[in-house]
Order: sequence, then structure tokens, then C-alpha cells
Amino acid sequence: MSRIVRPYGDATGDGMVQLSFTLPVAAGRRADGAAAQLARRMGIDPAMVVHSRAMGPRFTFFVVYGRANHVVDLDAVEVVEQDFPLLTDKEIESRVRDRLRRPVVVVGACIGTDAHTVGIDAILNVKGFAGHKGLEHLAAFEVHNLGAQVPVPDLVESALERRADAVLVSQVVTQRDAHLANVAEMTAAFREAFPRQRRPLLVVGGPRFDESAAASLGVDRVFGRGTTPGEVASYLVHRLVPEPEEGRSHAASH
Amino acid sequence: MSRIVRPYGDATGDGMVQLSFTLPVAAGRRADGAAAQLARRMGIDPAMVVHSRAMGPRFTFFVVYGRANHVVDLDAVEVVEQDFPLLTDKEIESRVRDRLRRPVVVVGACIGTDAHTVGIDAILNVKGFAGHKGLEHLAAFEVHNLGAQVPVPDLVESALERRADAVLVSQVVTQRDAHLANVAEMTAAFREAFPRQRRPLLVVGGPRFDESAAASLGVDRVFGRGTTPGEVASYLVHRLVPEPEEGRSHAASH
Amino acid sequence: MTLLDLDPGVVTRARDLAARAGRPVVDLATAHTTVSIERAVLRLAGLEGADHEGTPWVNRLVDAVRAQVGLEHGVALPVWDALARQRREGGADDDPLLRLAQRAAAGELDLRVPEGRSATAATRAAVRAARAGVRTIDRQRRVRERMLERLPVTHRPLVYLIVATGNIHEDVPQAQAAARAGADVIAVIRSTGQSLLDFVPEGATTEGFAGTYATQENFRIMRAALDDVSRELGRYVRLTNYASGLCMPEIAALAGLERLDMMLNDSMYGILFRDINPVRTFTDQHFARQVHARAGIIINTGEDNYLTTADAVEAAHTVTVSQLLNEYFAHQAGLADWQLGLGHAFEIDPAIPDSFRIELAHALLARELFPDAPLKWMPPTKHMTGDIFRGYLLDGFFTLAGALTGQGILLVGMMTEAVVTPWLSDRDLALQGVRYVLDAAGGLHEDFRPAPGGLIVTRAHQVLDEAVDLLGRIADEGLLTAIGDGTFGLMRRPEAGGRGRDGVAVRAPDYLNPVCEVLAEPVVGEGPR
Amino acid sequence: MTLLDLDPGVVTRARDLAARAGRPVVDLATAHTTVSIERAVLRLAGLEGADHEGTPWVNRLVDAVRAQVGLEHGVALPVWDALARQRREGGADDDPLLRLAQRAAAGELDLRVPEGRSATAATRAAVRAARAGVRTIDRQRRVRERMLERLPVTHRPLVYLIVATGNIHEDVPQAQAAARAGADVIAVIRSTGQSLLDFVPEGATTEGFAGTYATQENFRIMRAALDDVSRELGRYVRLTNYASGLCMPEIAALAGLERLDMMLNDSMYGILFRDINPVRTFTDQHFARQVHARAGIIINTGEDNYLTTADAVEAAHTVTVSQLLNEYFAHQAGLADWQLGLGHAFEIDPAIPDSFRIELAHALLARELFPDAPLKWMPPTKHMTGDIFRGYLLDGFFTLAGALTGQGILLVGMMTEAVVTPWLSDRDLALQGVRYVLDAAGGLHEDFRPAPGGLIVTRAHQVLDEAVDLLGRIADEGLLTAIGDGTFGLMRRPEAGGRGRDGVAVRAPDYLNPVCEVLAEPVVGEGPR
Ligand code: B12
Ligand code: B12
Ligand SMILES: Cc1ncc(COP(=O)(O)O)c(C=O)c1O
Ligand SMILES: Cc1ncc(COP(=O)(O)O)c(C=O)c1O
Repeated sequence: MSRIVRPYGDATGDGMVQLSFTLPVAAGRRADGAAAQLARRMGIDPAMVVHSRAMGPRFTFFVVYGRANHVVDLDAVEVVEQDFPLLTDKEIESRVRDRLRRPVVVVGACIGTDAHTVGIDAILNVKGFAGHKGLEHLAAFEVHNLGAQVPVPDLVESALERRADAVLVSQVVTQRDAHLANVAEMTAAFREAFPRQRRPLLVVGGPRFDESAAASLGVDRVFGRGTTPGEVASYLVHRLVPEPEEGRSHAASH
Repeated sequence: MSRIVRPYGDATGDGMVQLSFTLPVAAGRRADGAAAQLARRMGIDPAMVVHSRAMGPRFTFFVVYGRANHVVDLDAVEVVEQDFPLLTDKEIESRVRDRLRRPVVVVGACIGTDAHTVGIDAILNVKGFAGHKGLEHLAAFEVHNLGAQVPVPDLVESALERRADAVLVSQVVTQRDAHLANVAEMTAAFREAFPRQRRPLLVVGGPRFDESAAASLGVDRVFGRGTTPGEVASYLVHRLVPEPEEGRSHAASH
Repeated sequence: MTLLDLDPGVVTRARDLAARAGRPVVDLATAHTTVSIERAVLRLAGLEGADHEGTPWVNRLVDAVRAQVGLEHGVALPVWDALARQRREGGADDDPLLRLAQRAAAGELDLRVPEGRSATAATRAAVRAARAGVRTIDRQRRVRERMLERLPVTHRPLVYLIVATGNIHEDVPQAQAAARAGADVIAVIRSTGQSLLDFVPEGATTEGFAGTYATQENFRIMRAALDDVSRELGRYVRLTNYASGLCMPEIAALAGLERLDMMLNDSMYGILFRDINPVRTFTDQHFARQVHARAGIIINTGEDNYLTTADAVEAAHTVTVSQLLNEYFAHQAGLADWQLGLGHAFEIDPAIPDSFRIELAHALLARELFPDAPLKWMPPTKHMTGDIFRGYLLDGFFTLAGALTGQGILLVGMMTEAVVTPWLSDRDLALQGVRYVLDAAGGLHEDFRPAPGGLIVTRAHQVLDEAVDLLGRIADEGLLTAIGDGTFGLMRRPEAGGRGRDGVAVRAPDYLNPVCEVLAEPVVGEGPR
Repeated sequence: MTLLDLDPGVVTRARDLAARAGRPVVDLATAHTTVSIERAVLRLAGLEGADHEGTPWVNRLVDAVRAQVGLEHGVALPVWDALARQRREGGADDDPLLRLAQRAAAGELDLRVPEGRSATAATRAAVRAARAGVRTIDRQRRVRERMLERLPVTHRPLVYLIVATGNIHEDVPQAQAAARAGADVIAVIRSTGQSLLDFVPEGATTEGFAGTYATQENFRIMRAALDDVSRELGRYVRLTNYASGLCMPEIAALAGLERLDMMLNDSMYGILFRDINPVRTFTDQHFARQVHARAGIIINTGEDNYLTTADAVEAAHTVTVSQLLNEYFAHQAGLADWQLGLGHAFEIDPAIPDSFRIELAHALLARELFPDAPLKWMPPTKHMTGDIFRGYLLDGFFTLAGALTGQGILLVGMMTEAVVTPWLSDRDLALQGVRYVLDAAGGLHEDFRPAPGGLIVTRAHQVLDEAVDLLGRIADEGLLTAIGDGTFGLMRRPEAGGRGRDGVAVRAPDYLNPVCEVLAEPVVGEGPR
């Protein structure tokens, strides 16, 4: 099987894509030309500007169709493969009971000014998500969900107080990269408050995160849209209560 | 005013664009990664894969949002500016009456297997387009509209017979570049049938043509989507019945 | 359902006028034959294949007959007469008809119009041969009926989707994907030029423009692929193609032989939109419909097309007129009401105030005029633009109008209508949109009660009245004159003009069409569905 | 319109129960004051501006009062008493209140609760000062009424659109563009964190997250910009912001002073979705609504939000219950029915069969329960995904539901709901979609007659019955208990919890709120609209 693929409109290899955007230029032939230029710079050639619409005197919206000349190299795809086994509830319960002999302590919050709790609640609360129950539902976890708009210092304090094994942070609002700024503030605070060895596992999640950005964000793991509680539970157990052969990358140590 | 602009999402310079396409890969994390890779290769970074949907086991459809890092250089935009004055009906009538002293003879057709006559009818027939009446409506033009699916040899013959000043060809179906093939066949036939000097003006039109492609298509002019009869009439008069100061690039000579 | 409170008197009057306008055309059709009808006869008698240039043997043989003895007697008499002689002459003969055609092509054949006993013998042999073909059609019909029992599709509308890659081998997976995603009917659009070809191409084809050639082999491949996916899904997926253009009768025959389930088949489309000669079209059409009637195929008519060249409000009554004419012609050819997928479309300029309600008026009028016909409801095309978002929304409202007015066959609209032939993803998105509307609002027709005397009711009455007026005019001046005047779709098509005129012949008194003879025999085991 | 055939007895019972459940809360609200109410008093009395750290002078002064004499008497008595003394002490005094605040901030002020003649004098002076503020509100209301006469907006629904760039100077052109493209109401969303700030930021602001700070100057800038565009368009474009969060009363006052036209103002939103203390919220809310009532502002309540955290079918009756409570509280604060933009939303999972008809049932129930309220109809958010095409279609059906059920204020849905705060093009596309639906199908309500005993009618009755049951329970156990139990939006908020509790004080017997005094005086020239 070929490891190089192209976009598919209605035939293999046709490379066809659809694009839309606004340019801050007045509508007209020149604007259409500008749109075609942008599309070509993006590697779309031929580019058909199939729709352009004036939005007031200074902006024009475009729809472009065309052939993207870039290919996708499937071997070079960066993807966070699920690098841990998905465990059943039963496996999680027994592993934690037998090996850790106490519940994994999890502190969760929406930090900064973000008040979107539905995502973190979906992971943590019994109610869960899309038919999967949240971590609370398992005896293997002791969950402290601090809710919305939690200031970072409060989160750190709570993590210290509860002796958290893992801190789960949700960020949904991404305008002006608020989520990145908040996560940076959070990791800095944890680095300051905890010695390296005792720092809880830092996990962030939210629909607009790039799952491959954990290292650059300075966290242990990032979860994106559609995450299920089971994935998070499995990951936490994998990292905190590893099977002997799995290695002890970040086993719970207190 | 800056001559470099970027796409505009909701703030100047944010560069935001929307993109959708299908890849021939099974849905999943790897597919999402492949989509992100393609977007990045197109210069979109960060690229957010906000939607992916399996279409059967072998294809996945994606919607991507992100920041395009390409800029538009307005000075480098290729555009066929309207390089002729837009004339009123009255100007056209009097110019042709006074200077050519006979109507401009126009032969029009949809060639090849294309049966989409609405576009060429819009330009030629009285009924016209979007409130503008077609060329037939002016005494300045003698219009022969041959209709749909006209074989190129028939078109050439008709042009010879009518002593056409201009031949107007419409092409709407573009699948497998049918329009390009048909235009190539047409220009070749006209080159063969007419000495250079007596060859009628060759004009092609249709919604998917790139107006800047006249030279590469070997025609005198290309008209794209939304063309009005007035533009075509003005262009024909400009080329065939030039004002003295306009130069005689292709004046009607028989 | 009588939401519009139509006056039964006016409705009856409309049908009477349609009959008055249509009768002379049926007489015309039954007084002529065409090369394609005669080729269809040979196809049903079992003549398949093409020569090394790709010219089908049926063309070779019909051309030979026409050259030697003229078309007016039909091909059956000269051909079966020649066959009898060929048999007598001896020689390898596992496919005598093919050999005859080959000999005709080689110019080795001496044809004549038999008389007396030879004629009687030729007639009997020809009818026997035709009966074999018709039996195959009957068998396919029964296969369909059985499959529909085992893999039933009870919901309405049937969701109808187009594939058009140009390559039958790309069409197959796309059609199967569409079926899996919810399509009930798959139409394989034909290559742009096919309708003007005076022969049916042969074999599996991979190179079409904006569509795939309709060939017997392509029909067979697609029907088999859809049978597979039907079984997988537990739901019979119907196949559609186009019995239109210069080869309408042959395509109709092939459709019956290969178990297609619906066919685009309009009485005037070829005249108006392909500039095919009117007499040729009406003659072909009558024969094609007789074959469809026998095959249990649902025909889809093409009124929607008028609204792509004429205005959907101004010309609304021309749609109604054409539906009534199509109904009349269909009945004359033996089609039952359940086989009449009369066409209409959601083509009103969306910028017009109340456009959606006017659409409802038109759609409901069709529904109430033809209560037992499935009706084919076509999506917006003309007013679709490169604004794919707007287009997606418009398609959603089109679907809603279909659900509110009980349309039977819903052609799925594509957001890229103004841009490209549909992509894989366009179809998937479109089906998703249809599902949303039908699932979320499909039952809303229960709550849809046009206000008495309101815009919808008034508009529907107005269109019907205009239709009656126009029918009156057509009945008086003749349908062919009306077509010549640009009554339909603003296209003017004079009776003497158009392509394919020379393939028409007036039937001689001894004209024989063995297929028509067989079709006139009583059938066993027929039943609606 | 009585399409649902609701039992008037059940409706009356629902209102009676809402009154029983609400009464104790109104008593609670009028028995308390809050820091923000007191700051609102100072604002209406003319105290503007902030210190070099950006802390508003109203905060400085209220904090000083609270520190020195407590909040329970209100700030008016100590402040105007101190002002009287300041006047007597002499000094530069073109803005004595400001000087007082500055002195308080510098710790130079000695405050006391005046008694006897000093109290009477302070009361009189405070009321006079408050009256000036209320007169400005009255003047602004008259300006709005005059502008609405000259630049009338008679169509319904009002098309309501959000801008949210974070930068007031980017908001202005976007708002104007939206108005030109058809928006009747512009809402400027607030920066995510503002609701938890216990002060109102000052000045024009350019840095907000997912919204722009609500400041008096931003209000002024945007109102002026919309006045310009209103004149240009010949149609008064309304401005909306959020009287919500810890500063609800102050924002309400600023909205009146700067002629905002609608305000998001819910009795429970702050409790449920910002974890603000219930007593604080209810107390703030009562005062804020009194100000809104006087300003002729339409409030928009927040029931739609419940359906983002709870299921829209299961929790449908909680919306009805909350609407009835919001109505009761609003009436108690003096708001008229035409000022009640009660909220609800199109948030049913589109995958549910008949989801659209169930939406119609819910929307029609609200319409028939509150026939004189404008009703705020919110678009799908929760079930929007990155599939922007599907989202665009869903938004179209949302608009249709609004038109079919006569909603007064239509919040325009965005196809990018699940992705980003709206782009310029999203708004433009969205308005185009709204225009299509309203123009093409806006009149369809004439033809919409829910089948008697059908799904829509049955569902509406069921929701009303469930609402009555729940109201009964709440009336018995108390609203605060119900909120603590997670009755609304599945959020549990105990009475003692939440932010801002320490800004609440029980009113002392001598508590004076000069604004409330003025609001209780009869007004001249008031009239709906
Ligand atoms: C519900 C909602 C609200 C509710 C929130 C109620 C609540 N208690 O949470 C209310 C109505 C209060 C609200 C308010 C606002 N909202 Co809001 N809201 C939404 C909405 C509709 C749905 C979000 C949601 O619940 N998704 C469902 C959950 C289950 O999905 P999720 O969050 O992605 O979580 C999943 C994964 O991401 C992951 N995950 C998430 N977090 C975490 C954490 C960890 C540790 C892990 C492992 C995994 C994980 O797992 C979850 C399950 O799969 C979205 C639009 C949309 N359709 O997405 C807008 C949206 C998120 N809101 C937005 C905005 C701007 C606001 C406001 C600021 C503006 C306003 N509208 O007034 C306010 C203020 C909120 C604030 N201060 O933060 C924007 C954000 C834009 C951006 N990208 O920056 C959105 C995208 C809407 C929009 N297009 O404008 N909102
Ligand atoms: C109407 C229509 C038809 C009608 C045509 C009737 C007729 N007599 O013309 C009918 C129903 C017959 C038809 C049939 C088919 N159609 Co068709 N049809 C359309 C439709 C809906 C509108 C085209 C139209 O009339 N536009 C209005 C005119 C005014 O616009 P225009 O053509 O762009 O012309 C303007 C300019 O381009 C310019 N212009 C055009 N020509 C010229 C020439 C000159 C000299 C100049 C100066 C200017 C000029 O000026 C005009 C005025 O501004 C389009 C979809 C769409 N919304 O665009 C599909 C479309 C064009 N059809 C298509 C196809 C594939 C077909 C079929 C092959 C398949 C089928 N559906 O069965 C058949 C066969 C037709 C054939 N053999 O060619 C495709 C083409 C795909 C592609 N890009 O290759 C489209 C895009 C639909 C789709 N998405 O699949 N069609
Ligand atoms: C009734 C009818 N027949 C035929 C066709 C097209 O077939 P062709 O052009 O291949 O004959 C159409 C196309 O829409 C149609 O509506
Ligand atoms: C009633 C109500 N108030 C307030 C808000 C948001 O305001 P904030 O979070 O800024 O208080 C919303 C948001 O949707 C709302 O519906």
C-alpha cells in the first residue's frame, strides 16, 4: 500500500480541496485575483475562486476549490498514538487495589477565567460522557473536582493539600491563546511548588488542544476533543500504577 | 496603505482560514494527524482539525481551521483588469453605425458535448442576464447563436459562411478538463481554416474559466462567471471598432 | 390529503385537455418507427455486441435493412426472413442473428421484405425471438419483486443519489458508499455526449465526461454491485439510468433486461434540451414506455429541467401542463400510476419573498393532482452558487418541502452544484443533511395545514388555472406547434428541426414490430409495487 | 394564537406556584443589600472614574464605608453626611463626591451613620443626587423612544447578533457591518473573567478573552457607533450587554445611563454558571431589575444555558419553571411584560427522532405561556460540532422554528459555534441564512397548525405538567434548596456557597437606598415600547 496519499475529491489522486477565507480588500476582480494568489501560495493549483462576496466596503469572503499539490506522507504523520493499553473498569479497579492499595488522588479544575466545566465534568463526574461514566464512578480514584474559574494558586494549594497524584486541567476558551497562557502559568506554579519527584502528573485537556504538544506545554499529557473517561483512567493507571514490565515512569510515590 | 494583507478571521492579521477535504485513509488519530500534516504543508500552522468523519472504511472527511502563514501581495496579483472602456448601448450603436457602417457579425455556440446554453444565451439572446439584455438586442450586432453541442467543424463552417467578426464559445462542463480540450480543438481548427489576418476574434466563456488564461488557451479573451452582455459588447467594439486613439489591434477588416 | 381544495371539475378538465392535446401525438408515434426502435427489437431478440470499431451489430444490421429495403416495414420481417434463408443455407449457427449481422456488415446479405407464407413464417419467428427477450424482462421484474419482499423499503421519500465519475469502476464503490450512507436509489449519470450518439456503446467504460456511458455491461456491473450492497443492508437499493437521447428505446430495453428500477424518461426532454427531432422523440418515447411498463420500471419525467432555463414562478404552470401530458402519454403506453415519477423542482429564486411557501404550493399541487404517482422532487440547481454554505441550507429546505408535501422520490441536492460534479464528501454531507431533515422534521406534514385562502392555496389554484388555459391553447393549436413556440423551458424546437430526423420512418401497412406484438399479449403474475 | 389548547387552570396554577416559590426570595432580596448595589447608588449619584490602579472610586468609597460603619445602613447616609461635612469644611469642590472618594481612599475620611437632623439632611441630599442619575436614565429612555419613532423597527423577530473581539475598536466596525447586513440587536460579549470581578473596569478596553470588557466608556462608544449606523440605515439598532456577575447592579445602572436597550439579566445564571452566592445574586438581581424597569430596557433571561449542561428534552420543564420564576421576579421589580425576553433554546440532540417537532413544542409552549413577552430564542450550541455544514443547516432550522412559533428576539447561530468565537464571515453567512429563512418561510406560521392530539401538542402539555409538578416541589421545599439540589442545569449550588457572599449585608432598620426611593416616585411620560 502506498504511504503517500493525496486529497480525494471524486477520483484517486485528484488532490481536490475546498477552502474559504476573508481578505481585507474590497470585492472585485482584483480581490478574486488576490484570493487565487493566496490559494496558489498554499499550493492549490489550479485554484478556482467559485464565490466571492463583499462584506462591507473593506472585506471580501471567498470560497475556493482546487487541486492541492501537496501530498500526505503517512509515514511522517505526527500522532500521539495511544501509547498505553485501554483497561476495563475491572482491570483498573484491581490493579489499583492490588498494587497501589489506595485510590489514585485526582484534582481537577477549569483554570483561569474559563468556566466551561462540561468537559472536565465529563471526565471526572459519575455522569460521564457519551455513555462512559467518569472517574468518580471507580473506587480506584479519589476525585476532587474544583469546578470553574479556579485561580492557579488555589489549584496548587489544593493539589498539595490533597496530596494529588494527578492534576487534570481543562481549557476550552482559546481566544487569544488564553489556554496556552493559562497552562504556562499552571506548569510554572507547579514547578515552583513541588520538587521534581513529587510533582503530580499534569494532564490538560480541551477540544482545541493539539495532542502532540505535551512537551512544548510542559505537561505530561494532552487530551483533545472526544476524549473518553476510560482513556484518561487508563492513562493515569498506566503512568501511576504501572505493571512491573511497563516500567515506572511516573509511579505514585507517596 | 499596506500592499501585503493576510486572511482575516476576526482580527487584522490573524491569518485564519477554513479548509475541508477528504483523505483516502481510515478515520482515527492517524487520519487526523495526516490531515494536520497536509494543512501544515499548505502553510496552515497551527492547524486545528475540528471535524473528522469516516466515510466508509477507507475515507475520512476533515474540516480544518487555522492560521495561514502565507501573505497576499496585492501588487503581485494577476488579474485581467477590464482593459477596455465599458460603453453604453448608445455609444456602441453609434460607434458601430458611424465607423463600421455594418453590424458586427457574431457567431456563438456551446461546442463539444456541452449542452449548457444558458450562459451563451445570456450573452447573446435578447433575454440577457441579470437585467442586462443580450447582444441581439443591439442593432450593432448580427448574432448567430448555434446553440448546444455544436461540433467544431460546424462552427468553423458557420464562421466562414457568416463572415464572422467574432466567434463566442461557451464551455460549462469542466470535468476531466473537457473545456480545455474543446477549446484547444477549436483554436486549432480556426488556425487551420483562416489566415492569421482574417481569423475572427476568438472569445471563450464559462463559469470555471480563469480569465487570465487567454494566452495559454490561444484565444483573444476569456470571460468568467458573472460576465454581463455589456462587458462582452464593449470588449468586442473596443477590439473590432476601435476609436482612432485606441489603436487597431484587431479591427474588423472585411 | 386535500389541503388545497382543488375543484375536481377543473382537474377533470385539465386531464381532458391533456388527452386532446396528446392524442394526435400518440397517433403520430404509433404511425412511425425509428432506427432505435428497430435496434431495440433486435436487442430484445438477443443480438448483442459490436464490431471491431465499436459499432454495435444492431446498428450494422438495421443500417443494412434501411439501405436495402427501407425502415418502414420494420426490421423484423426482412431480418427473420433472411434468417430463415440463412438457416436453410446452413453453416455454423450457435448465434444465427449475430452471423446475419456480421454478414450484413460485410455487405454479404441480400435482404427483402417477405410476402405471403414467408412473411407469415418470418412474423412467427420474429415474435418468438422477441418473446424470449420480453421473458427475460419479466423474469427480472419478478426478481425485483422478490428482492423487494425480502429486502423491503417501506419508507418514503426514497432518497435518490447521483454518481458521475465517468468510470464505472470508480462509480461502483461510490454508489455502494452512498447506499451505505442511506441512499435508496442510485443514478449513474451519463457522459455529456451520449444522448446524441445514435448507438449504445459496448462494454465496461472508464472514460466519460461528467458522467459514465450507459452500456449494457455497465448496467450489469452496477446492478450486481447494488444487489450485493442491498443484501448487506437488508434494503433493496434501486438503480436508475437515462432512457433518453437518440437511443431511448434501446436503453429502455437494456434497462429491462438488466433490471434497472427507474429510468429518466421524458416525452419532451430530448426535444427541448438535446435538440432531437420531435417526431423521433415522441415515437421513441412511446415504444420505450411500453417496454418500461412491462419491466415494472418507474419512469422519472423531466419537468424540473424547464425551470433551469425558464423562471420557476413564471413557468410553474408549464410544469403542470407537462406533467399532465407525460401522464397521458404514459397511460397510453400502459404505465400504471405507481410507475409515474413525474418531475418537478425547487428552483424558485430564493431571493423572492415567500419563495419557500411558493415552492410548497407548487409541490403540493403536483401531489394533489397525481395522488397515486410517486413524484420525483428535484433539488435547487439554477440558484445554487459557489456559496456552498448557503447551498447546503437551501438543500435542507428543499428536503423539508419534499417531506411536507409527501414527495415520493427525493433527489439529493449537492452543495457543490454550481462548482463540480459531486465529490464523495458532497454526497456524504448531503445525505447527512437529508437524514437530519427527514428524521427531525419528517413528521411535520401532520402539522402542515395551508391556511384556507392563504398564499399557498391561492398560488396553487392560480397555477392550475394557468395550466388549464395553456392546455386549452395547446389542444387547439397542437403540441408540436407549442413546442416550436418555446412553450416549454423557453426552448423553441420546430417540428422539422433537430437531430435524428432521418432515423424516422412512417410505418408501412405491413409494418411489424414483434416486441409490440408480444407486449400486447396478456401477462401472468403482474402486480403493482 | 392558541394552537396548543393549554388548560387555563393549569397555567394559573403554574403562576400561583411560581409566586409561592418566589415570594420568600423577593423578601430575602429586599432584606439585604450588597456592595455592588451600593456602588450602583454612587454611580447613579454621579461618581465616576478610577484611581491610578484602575480601582473605581465607587469601590474605594464603598469599601471605606463598609470598613468604618458597615454596609447595613447603605452607603447613602454615611456618604452624604460626610459630604455635608466636607462642604462645610470648604475646599475646591467641582466634584465633591469624587473628592470624598479620594479622601476615603487616602484614609483621610471619618465616616459615621448620621442620626436625627443630619440623617434627614443626608437622606434629602442623597435622594436629590440619586434623582439626577435617574433623570439621566429617564432622558435616555426618551431618546430611545424618539429614535424608535423616527427609525422604526416593526418586524419581528429582532435579529440579534454577537460581537466578541475583545477590542472595542475592532468591535465597532464589526458591529456596524453586522447592522448593515441586517442585525437589529448587537450584543457585545464580555471577557470571560469579568463576571467574577468585583468592580467594573474603566475606560475603553482593547484586551479581552473571548469578549470585551463591559465598561461605561465601551458602552458609550458602541452606543454612539450604533446611533450612527441606525441613522444611516433608517432603523434603530439596539445594543445589549450583560447585567450579570458580581457587578450586576452597577452594570444595570450604566446600561440605563448609556442607553443600552436590552440586558442579559437572569435571576439564577450567576448562581448556576458563575458559582456566585445565591443571596448575593438574588439581591443584586432585584435591584438591577428595578433599574432596568425604569430604563425601559428589555431583559433577556438565561434559561437556554441550562440546556447546555442538562439534556434539552429531560430538562425542558426546568426551563418553563425558570421562565415562570423569572417572570415573577421581574414583575416584582416593576418590569412590564413587554420587557421580558424570557430565554429558551434549540438544544435538543438533533439525532433524536422528531427533534425539530419537539423543539416546536417547547418553543410554542413558551410562546403561549407568555403571550406578551418578546421571548429570546437561542440557537443550537451544545450539539454543534466542527462540521460547519451541518451546523449551518441546523441554524437554519433553528431560525425556522423561531419563525413558526413567533419568537421575538432571534439570536443568530454561528456555524463555527464549536470552533471559534465568530469570525466576520461567520456573522455574514449567518445573517444571510437568517434572511433566507425569514424571507422565504417567515410566513409559514400561517400554515402551521399542530395536529390536535399530535406529537407537538402532547409534548407541550407534558412539559407544562412536569413544570407544575416541579414548581409544587420548589414551593414546598424552597427555591434555594432546589438550587442547592441541582434542579437547574444540573448545577448544585448551596445557599451558603459561592463567590461574593461577603459583599452581602442584612439591611439595618435605618437602611437607606436613595435610588429605590426615587424609583418609587411616580414617573411622567412613561410608556411601553
Ligand atoms: C456549554 C458552553 C457554555 C456554557 C458552559 C456551561 C458549563 N458549566 O460548562 C455557558 C453557556 C455557561 C458558556 C459560556 C460562555 N462560553 Co461557551 N460554550 C459552550 C459550548 C456550547 C459547549 C462546550 C461543551 O460543553 N462541550 C461538551 C464537552 C463535553 O466537550 P469538551 O469541552 O470539548 O470536552 C471534551 C474534550 O475536550 C475533553 N476535555 C475537555 N477538558 C478536559 C480536561 C481534561 C483533563 C481531559 C483529560 C479532557 C478534557 O474531554 C471532554 C469529553 O470528550 C461551546 C461550543 C461547542 N459546541 O463546543 C461554547 C464555547 C466553548 N464557549 C465559548 C465562549 C466564548 C463562551 C463565553 C466566554 C462567551 C459567551 N458565550 O458568553 C461564555 C463565558 C464562559 C467562560 N467564562 O468561560 C466559545 C469559546 C471560543 C474559543 N475557542 O475561544 C465556544 C467554542 C463557543 C463559540 N464558538 O464562541 N459556554
Ligand atoms: C442549467 C443546468 C443544466 C441544464 C442546461 C439547460 C441549458 N439549455 O443550458 C440541463 C438540465 C439540461 C443540464 C444538464 C446537464 N448538466 Co448541468 N447544470 C445546469 C446548472 C444548474 C446551471 C447552469 C446555468 O445555466 N448557469 C447560469 C448561466 C447564466 O451561468 P454561466 O453558464 O456560468 O454563464 C455565465 C458566465 O459563465 C459567462 N459565460 C458562459 N458562457 C459564456 C460564453 C461566452 C462567449 C462569454 C463571453 C461568457 C460566457 O456569462 C454567463 C452570464 O454571466 C449548473 C449548476 C450551476 N448552478 O451552475 C449545472 C452544471 C453546469 N451541469 C453539470 C452537468 C454535469 C450536467 C450534465 C452533464 C449531467 C446531468 N446533470 O445530467 C447534464 C448534461 C448536459 C450536457 N450535455 O452538457 C455540471 C458541470 C460540472 C462540471 N463543472 O463539469 C454542473 C456544474 C452541475 C454539477 N455540479 O454537477 N444542466
Ligand atoms: C428527463 C431527463 N432525461 C435525460 C436527462 C439527461 O440525460 P442525457 O442528457 O444523457 O440524455 C435528464 C437530465 O437531467 C433528464 O432530466
Ligand atoms: C443570562 C446570561 N447572563 C450572563 C451571561 C454571560 O455573562 P457573563 O458570563 O459575562 O456574566 C450569559 C451568557 O450566555 C447569560 O445567558
